[in-house]
Amino acid sequence: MKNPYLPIPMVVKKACVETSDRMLRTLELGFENEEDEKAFQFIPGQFCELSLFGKGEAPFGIASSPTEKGTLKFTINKAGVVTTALHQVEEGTPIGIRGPLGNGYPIERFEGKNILVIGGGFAFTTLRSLIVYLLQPQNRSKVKDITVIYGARMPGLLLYKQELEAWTKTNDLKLVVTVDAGDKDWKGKVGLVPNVLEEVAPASENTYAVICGPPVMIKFTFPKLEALKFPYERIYTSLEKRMKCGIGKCGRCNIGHLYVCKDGPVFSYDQLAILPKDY
Amino acid sequence: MEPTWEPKILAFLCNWCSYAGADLAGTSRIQYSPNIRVIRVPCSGRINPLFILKALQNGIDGVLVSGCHPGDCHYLTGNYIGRRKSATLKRFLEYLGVEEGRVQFSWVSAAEGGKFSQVVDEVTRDIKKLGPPKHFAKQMRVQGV
Amino acid sequence: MVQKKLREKAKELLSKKEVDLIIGFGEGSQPLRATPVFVRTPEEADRLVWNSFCENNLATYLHKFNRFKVGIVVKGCDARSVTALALEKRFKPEQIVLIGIPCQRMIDRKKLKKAVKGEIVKVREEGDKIIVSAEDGEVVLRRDDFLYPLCKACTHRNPVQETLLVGDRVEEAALTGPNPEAREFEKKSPEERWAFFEKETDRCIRCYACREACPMCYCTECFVDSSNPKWIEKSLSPSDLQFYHIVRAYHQTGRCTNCGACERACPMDIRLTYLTQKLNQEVEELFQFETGVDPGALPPLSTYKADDPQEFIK
Amino acid sequence: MKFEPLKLNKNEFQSFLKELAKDHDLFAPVRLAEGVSVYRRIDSTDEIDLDAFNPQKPLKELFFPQSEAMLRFEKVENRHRVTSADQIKKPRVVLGARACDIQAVSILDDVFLGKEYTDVYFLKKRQSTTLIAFACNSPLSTCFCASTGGGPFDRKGSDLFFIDLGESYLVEPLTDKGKALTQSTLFVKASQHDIAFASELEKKAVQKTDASLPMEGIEKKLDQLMESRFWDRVHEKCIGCGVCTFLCPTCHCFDIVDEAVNEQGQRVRNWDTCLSSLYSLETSGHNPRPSGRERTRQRVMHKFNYFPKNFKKIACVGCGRCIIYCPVNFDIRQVIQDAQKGEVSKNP
Repeated sequence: MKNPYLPIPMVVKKACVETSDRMLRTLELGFENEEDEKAFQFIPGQFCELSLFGKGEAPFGIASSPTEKGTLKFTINKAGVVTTALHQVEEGTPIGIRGPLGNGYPIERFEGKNILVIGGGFAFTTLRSLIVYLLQPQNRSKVKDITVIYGARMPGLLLYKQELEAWTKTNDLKLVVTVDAGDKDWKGKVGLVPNVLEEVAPASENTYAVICGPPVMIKFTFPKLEALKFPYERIYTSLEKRMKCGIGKCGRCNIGHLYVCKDGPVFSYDQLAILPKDY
Repeated sequence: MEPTWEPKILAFLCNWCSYAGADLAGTSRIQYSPNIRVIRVPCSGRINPLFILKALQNGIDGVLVSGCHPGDCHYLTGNYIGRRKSATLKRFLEYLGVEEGRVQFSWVSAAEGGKFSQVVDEVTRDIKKLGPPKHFAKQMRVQGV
Repeated sequence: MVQKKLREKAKELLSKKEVDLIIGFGEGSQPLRATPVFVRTPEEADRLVWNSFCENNLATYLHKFNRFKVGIVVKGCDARSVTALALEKRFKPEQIVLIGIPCQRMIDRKKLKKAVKGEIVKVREEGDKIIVSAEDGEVVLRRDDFLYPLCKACTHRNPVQETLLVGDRVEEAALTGPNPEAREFEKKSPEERWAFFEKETDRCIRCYACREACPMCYCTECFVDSSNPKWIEKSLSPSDLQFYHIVRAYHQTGRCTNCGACERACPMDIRLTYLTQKLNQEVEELFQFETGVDPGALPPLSTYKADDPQEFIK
Repeated sequence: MKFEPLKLNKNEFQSFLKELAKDHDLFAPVRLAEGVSVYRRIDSTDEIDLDAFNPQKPLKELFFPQSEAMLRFEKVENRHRVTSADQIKKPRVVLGARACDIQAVSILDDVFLGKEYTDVYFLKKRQSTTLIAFACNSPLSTCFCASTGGGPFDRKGSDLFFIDLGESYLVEPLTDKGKALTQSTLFVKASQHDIAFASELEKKAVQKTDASLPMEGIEKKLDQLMESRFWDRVHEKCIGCGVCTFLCPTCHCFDIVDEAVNEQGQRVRNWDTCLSSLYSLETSGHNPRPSGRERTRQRVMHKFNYFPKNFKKIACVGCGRCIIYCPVNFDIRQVIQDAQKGEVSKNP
């Protein structure tokens, strides 16, 4: 019998600081055992519990795409005991992971549809996974237009800068990057995500919207999506709550009768509309 | 207890007097027992009882808290406040059954290198007499039923 | 009758809008129990009851309602807790209207349960008698035999500060000496004392009812809940249980009013008040201080005297 | 009935236990102090305290201990050696549990033995355990198992069912596992008289148990109350301790923590309680359940709304522990009644 609490052994292959405030760090983890790697099948939007033995576990969305073989990427915001410790690990450090956990984005529904991705701040991690996944030639042909709106408070806080750069040069997607406040080197857009969305005004017809970001961004972006006539069932978001077990047993992350860890973290707005506002 | 057992004693020394006293003892080449490990704190009034308990739980054999003499506190009243905490905590621990002498207190000024070494030797002698603590120190173990 | 006067007083306060709500005791859902109630209208005032099972220290609710003008039903010990909290600036004294009741001493429901066969289905008080109905019919018991030990030793049954007094003052004559359990405990050897402490704390389930029931336990983050620094682990290891109970009790130094709420709240019947009794005894001996008696006196651990005892310091 | 009822004389009871103890670890209520007992592994049979009504800590503790080591780890040559601590050495027999506690364990089965993920720690203990239930001859006034789909003589989930007849026990084997424990010659065939007497006791006990709590439709009713002002009053007297949830035989929330020195130590799970603010507090400082209002609502909703939505049954067995041990006499029965009416009663 498989023990769902037993982590898979991984090792830190690469670590890099993402943002100018040094609060976000991306770890690239490699599998220790080949059979674990084979068994680890995931879809964008799923998450893992990262284990630093002696410090504890914490959940993180998988930032790499299933199409990127060999390693898993996690971008970690320094906040509590475990994340602070994860900011200090070096290349070669052993780490445990449990997962993939949760449901992930409904990629099978995206077939033949336009995709609108809206991200804010460091919640961009699983959205990156989704975008990279969709851009893979085989997958790209399955969906129509891809529009990405990504915002951060300052240019220095944008994640995955090199990739953003590359994405601006491809015709495979339309990327709009915006910051709340620019600096002297910033040549891009300045403005809040909800306003930028209004400006870009993607067609809602035949389109799925995936939105992920801080609560305040979601709060103001959602009405704009409504105004653009996106039906609830075609808006998806990924939620966060305090989690421990990640497999729907320990309580705690429930919203009504659903567990964010097991039944989420990805929910459609028509699902959320009938659930209690317990998040 | 092994015959060669040497106690580990944790000393919280206030920055302005006792730590300087310890320094003086060192620079004056006054010998004292090597069983203490020093943690420098800003003031003996800074001592949170949690520090003492955590030390004992982690397997320290004895604790010494030392500060400025009454009236000499760098912060004017810190050691007076600390004195009240020490008095109540010491009595309370002994009431619970912790041996007298396991947790000790002293006033050592910056000029009292000699007194510092004397205090440390006394405390070490007391703790040696008591032996390792029989209670409270934590063994790492959790078992289900 | 106290209960009738209490309701009248409550109605008056509420109808004159002198308070937003009154925290008092209502009828419990079982025999031997009273339960906290929160009365907001004069009509609701008839829910208030007064009997020998009004054992909770309602001052613990003042933290929840610190933005309101609150009337609170207090016994002598509870009233002292309110004073102590005001001294720690948890609220402004003018926010609180004390409805003081000279206490007839509370009955130890757990002891009473153990004294009769079967479940107690009904209980009534008549003077110095308690009449309980259980499996073998009615049993008449002496009230004094079933008082909480701390109630027997109480010397502040009348609220010491000014309150709206309901009922007549009682004579402050304790039935036993002060801190009876602490004095008993002190007689044991250190080994016996630790063994007792260990045995009691060993069955702790870390529900923290003792902490939550105590009006003085209001830290925003209790040391047991802190993850950085992590003072203690969260499992049931004996050492961590002892750690919790030492610090919980010690943090009451000079702040405990011997109300006994911690021990009464414990579902595992862990003896707790012998710890706080000792601390009360210490501050009395060392600093001549009694919690909540003098509204002007600073808590003993936040002040000092130049000539405080120090013979224990090398 | 699959098996014939048997009889065990009370003065043979000790011998029966000694026989069991040969190949089993025995668990039973053990007294810790006057009036306080818990289920514990017993080394000698005279530790058992069958007089204790329901031990304070419920039966769940034997399958889902309050503190349980899950993994042990140590660092060896820059790699972690991790071992799962789920091994059970010997088959177990639990005796002395009441119907309510046993029903509660089957509720936990739904959680821990779910389709997607199986909790191996719970499963292994569950598989290696035979449950000997004791009929509840004298339910208390706080008991309402008859309102929650059980009863004092409910046999669901037990392997062997003991009914105290005074001088002897009527023993009903209910499963093969239970039957296997009654092979010894200590057991004799029960007489018609014994069986009749037992059913007399059953009738009396059932009559005594409160079946009047209006559970019908509670799930739907609470759906309507989710955002109601109702909760503003319900939670008021709750002081936010964990008594009701820890002592609840069906509550199963837990926390996972590492206890270690220098990367050597163990991963432990501890019971947790939804009534604590820490339970849902996020590292950012955001707390989706910021006050007692939301936390009390979570407790009630989980038992009577969320759980029924997920598993088609309420997560309450009517044992009454939360009522008996609550420091402030918070009474879940009152909440149910009030919820059905949609308002908090003026006279609790």
